[in-house]
Amino acid sequence: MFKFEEICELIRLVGSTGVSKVEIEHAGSRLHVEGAAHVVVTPGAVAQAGAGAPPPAAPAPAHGAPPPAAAEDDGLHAVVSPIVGTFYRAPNPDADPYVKVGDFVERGQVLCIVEAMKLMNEIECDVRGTVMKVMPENAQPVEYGAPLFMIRPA
Amino acid sequence: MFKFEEICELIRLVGSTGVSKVEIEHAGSRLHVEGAAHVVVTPGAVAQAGAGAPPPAAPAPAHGAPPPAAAEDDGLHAVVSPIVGTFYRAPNPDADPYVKVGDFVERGQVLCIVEAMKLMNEIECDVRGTVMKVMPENAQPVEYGAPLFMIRPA
Amino acid sequence: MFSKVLIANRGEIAVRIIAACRELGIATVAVHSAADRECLHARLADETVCIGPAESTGSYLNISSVMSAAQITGADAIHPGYGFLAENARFAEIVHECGLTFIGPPPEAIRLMGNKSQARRSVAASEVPILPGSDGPLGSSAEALELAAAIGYPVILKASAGGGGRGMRLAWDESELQRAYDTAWNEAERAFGDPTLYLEKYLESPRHVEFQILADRQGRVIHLGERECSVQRRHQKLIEESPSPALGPELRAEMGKAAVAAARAARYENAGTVEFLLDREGRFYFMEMNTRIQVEHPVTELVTGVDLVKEQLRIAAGKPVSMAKRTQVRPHGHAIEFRINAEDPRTFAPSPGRVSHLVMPGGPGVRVDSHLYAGYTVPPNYDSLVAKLLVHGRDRHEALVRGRRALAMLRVEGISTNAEMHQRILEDEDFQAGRIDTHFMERFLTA
Amino acid sequence: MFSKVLIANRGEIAVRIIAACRELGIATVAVHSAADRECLHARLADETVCIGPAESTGSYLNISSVMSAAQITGADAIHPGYGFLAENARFAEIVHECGLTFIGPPPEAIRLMGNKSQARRSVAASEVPILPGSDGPLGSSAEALELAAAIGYPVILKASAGGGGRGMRLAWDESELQRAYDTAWNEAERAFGDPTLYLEKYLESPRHVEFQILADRQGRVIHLGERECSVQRRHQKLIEESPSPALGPELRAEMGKAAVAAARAARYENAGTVEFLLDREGRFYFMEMNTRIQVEHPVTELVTGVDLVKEQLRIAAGKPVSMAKRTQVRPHGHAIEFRINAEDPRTFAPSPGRVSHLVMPGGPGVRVDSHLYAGYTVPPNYDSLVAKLLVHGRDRHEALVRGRRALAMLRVEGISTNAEMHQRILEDEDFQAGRIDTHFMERFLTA
Repeated sequence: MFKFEEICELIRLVGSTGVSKVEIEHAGSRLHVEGAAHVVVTPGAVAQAGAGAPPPAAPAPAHGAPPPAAAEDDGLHAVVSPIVGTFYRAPNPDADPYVKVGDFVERGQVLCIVEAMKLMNEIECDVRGTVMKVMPENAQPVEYGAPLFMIRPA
Repeated sequence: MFKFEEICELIRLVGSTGVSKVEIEHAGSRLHVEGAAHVVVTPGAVAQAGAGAPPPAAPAPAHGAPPPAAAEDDGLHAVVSPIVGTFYRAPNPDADPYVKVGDFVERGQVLCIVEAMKLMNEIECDVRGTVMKVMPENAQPVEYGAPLFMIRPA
Repeated sequence: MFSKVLIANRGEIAVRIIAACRELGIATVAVHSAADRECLHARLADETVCIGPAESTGSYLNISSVMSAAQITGADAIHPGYGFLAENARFAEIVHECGLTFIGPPPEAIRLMGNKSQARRSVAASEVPILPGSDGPLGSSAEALELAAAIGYPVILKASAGGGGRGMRLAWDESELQRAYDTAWNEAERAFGDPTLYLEKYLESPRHVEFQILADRQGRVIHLGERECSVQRRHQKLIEESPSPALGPELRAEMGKAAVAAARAARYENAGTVEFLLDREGRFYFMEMNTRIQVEHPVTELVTGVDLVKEQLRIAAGKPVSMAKRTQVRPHGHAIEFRINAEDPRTFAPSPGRVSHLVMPGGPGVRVDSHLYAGYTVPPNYDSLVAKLLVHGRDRHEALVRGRRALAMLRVEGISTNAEMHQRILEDEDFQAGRIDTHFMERFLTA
Repeated sequence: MFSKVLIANRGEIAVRIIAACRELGIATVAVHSAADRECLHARLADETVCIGPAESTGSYLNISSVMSAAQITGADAIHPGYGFLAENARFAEIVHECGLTFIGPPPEAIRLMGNKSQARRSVAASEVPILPGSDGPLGSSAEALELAAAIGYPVILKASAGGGGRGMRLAWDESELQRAYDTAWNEAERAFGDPTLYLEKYLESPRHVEFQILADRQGRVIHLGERECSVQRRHQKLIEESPSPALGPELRAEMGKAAVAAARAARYENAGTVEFLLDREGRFYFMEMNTRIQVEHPVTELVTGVDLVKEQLRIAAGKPVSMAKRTQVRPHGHAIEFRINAEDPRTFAPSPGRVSHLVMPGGPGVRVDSHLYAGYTVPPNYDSLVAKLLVHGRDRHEALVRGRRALAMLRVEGISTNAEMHQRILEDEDFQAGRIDTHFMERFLTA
């Protein structure tokens, strides 16, 4: 069907012209674009194009928290903050961090602390794999749903 | 199906014309574009035209006046009112109409009168052909741009 | 004055509070649920914090999340708006314990007025008229039957911890009361975790008339006149206006005095509302006191020119109310509020969804408080109130015709609203004549 | 009262007039050009007629089309709004000749006040102060030089038929005046078809202060206070407010009396505006009278509570003004209007296009008069004014902070506007202190 760039161009057009919806089906492929708030591209159309990748996630708001469901990147799994609070990598200022990039972590292993209302909430890993990235800085405030660690599942 | 540029052009057209939806199916392919407003589209015209045809006319508002430029239908030519006023088919109530459906008319021939401010404005034909349809009723008010006669050009 | 206020609410009232803060030069923090990223309050505030999932129990009702958000943003005060945590005395206490200011009354006043039977007793001691009924919570159904026999039927049972019609039962005779007692007890237990009931004489066709109060730390308590709120459906107000078509200057002065006395009885501070029932003979009875800013506060703002939310902020910061006395409040004209709900006009079921087209009315004497914008998706998780359309005219007649034209100019597409029902109410003869009571909507909807 | 009014205008003022008609129960006919099918006035009116192509000469300025539209719809009166045909005396005459009512002053008053040198002479006869200058049109450049020598430089040449700065030339000495005379004469000839000029003493830093007038057929003439309009760029007003920071009660009374005298001199009827120049010593001089509703009329509506467009309709229908005398107009608070133009904030070039996102501010003390909605395409053919954002506060300070927060809450995407420039003006120390004159914007833009 189309090349990825062409689909992007179509989407841009939908957005800028105020068109509310575009659907294209061709030889088993189908492209569907809705204007204004929702831009939805069904993967089929793009995947066939070969070079295509899905459109990137919505940009991160002020505190770095995309919606939990969207917190995935290249097959990585995001461990997100279940509460609002302050992120700490270690149990106390003098201690070593719970985990570092490259560490292999087990499901249920403590990864960090999010402090809220003077309570130290230990955040456990919900997947088994390798820590690829630590998202917030130490002592940085985090929102509900903010990604804390990116893990490559084993 | 269509070339990419042709689809872009269609989308741009939908956005700028305020058409609400365009659906195109062609040899197993299908294109569907929805705009912002609520305007009905005849799919036939586009499918027939094959590629990149302009979207068909918007439906008539209260006083029956689509934009002058869009006043075409199945190759017919619309003679539109150049002024606001009252439409009369004959020079006076006892006279015969200037033209009837089926008449062959010449460029410059008077087709009707549009009365505005007590002035009887004779409306001349701007094409040579056969009168296929008389749009307003006799003595009906017409807007600027309202279609008066549909002519099949010779 | 505060340097940064966190707003523990959403939608139109959060936008309203942001406006007040901005006018006082105070920075704002909006908290929002995961469903409210695109809600206008989150778009307009200086800072935002996502505090939990769409369900309000995990977000807007989650005290710990709200307080953490205040902590990480360094807010020095919290405005609760209405609903959610606004009348939660424990929340107000926690805010104070954390060293922040709660923009509202002291926790004790919230607690006292939250317990309806206690509130009744307390204001009665200050000679505020109350309906004949129980002098505190009822001990048993036998006590209820005895009391009802003494004051005469019909009577109404209400939950001490109540609100919104739950735990409330009407009885026209002994057998109804006998049955109603257990039902109401169980309902109150389930709804509020407190089954205690009290009993009052039931007024058959009262008006709901409430007075706006401002009280400061310096001990000044003034009222800003009344709001007529009789147009309700299932205890949900739909249209409010000021002045009430039923009040003359004398009755207004008398009721206003009682409202001030009720606020003093609660050692009240900040903005509050004293609700009365008013019967056809001009007798009025204390119903309850709402210890928060009301949805319908703009009605009073339009006729008095006083910005009530700015007054709330000033009072909470220890400043006196900006009008030294009642005589400095000079109401002018007539104001009406129409609550625009996202709901099916026939079934009253909520109508969430994406607003595809929007035209808000403007021009003279029109005020809109809303979080709507074209492209916004109304989530299904919260209240259906999406806009408050207010009109102000030189007199009631001008307000009515202005209401009609403003509603006609309002265009909302993509969701259903009750705007057309408001238009029909405006055409109702009784409404036009000001002949309204709390049963007006029942009659209107069955007519 | 009229049964159907045709509105010979577009955009926000047409929407404003529809609102007034609806409140009086009058049906409305919107006329529109082919480019304005989706303009809000065409969407909100009861009936619409397309009267011509996008170019206003063929549509909104086409008297024959407008009259035909009135004829085919059966309208019994025409409201011209401002601009277009509003100050065309011939149009007013034609409306009357066709048996319809022109909602505005008599053609004679329009004609008299349209000729600036005649207007000057006529009000001077009623002892309204005018600037020293020519007693009628100048005969020659020699006469101009002689007069200038007598009254002293600087002087200004103006076209009798003028307006909007065309045919206007400033001269600081004899040689400048000599050159300016021919240039101005030619410019006036080209712009108005009438080359006659008059000459006035030039005030170096005056304020522009205008008074709103209402005059009825019963001979009553009242004023509704002033509007300070000194914030202008190239004779285009940008911000207007009432009351003027420069006026006390005595000066206001004196100027109001002069404004009423000027209106009486013109045998005026309906709403009108008398413009004055005010110097630093508190001396004021008649500049001109605008024989129509002004763009900035809502400023007066906010402080007086009077609906000026409804008054226009009432007066045109032969009814008296609804306030018996000036003392019944009780202004309260302070109002400011910000004109939101669709223009490039740096170059001031028009910025037409599609509005992709729109949030209009609401809440207390905010009024919006606009024809914008999300999805609307601002056509390139007309005026760049797309919204009037007005604020009302208890005093000037509250109006200023409210203006700041309302502008901050305004969101317009898809087109550029001057909203941010208004924010910067609000931060200007001189503006905040009310130290403004007609050169304020020049200083502001070069600072």
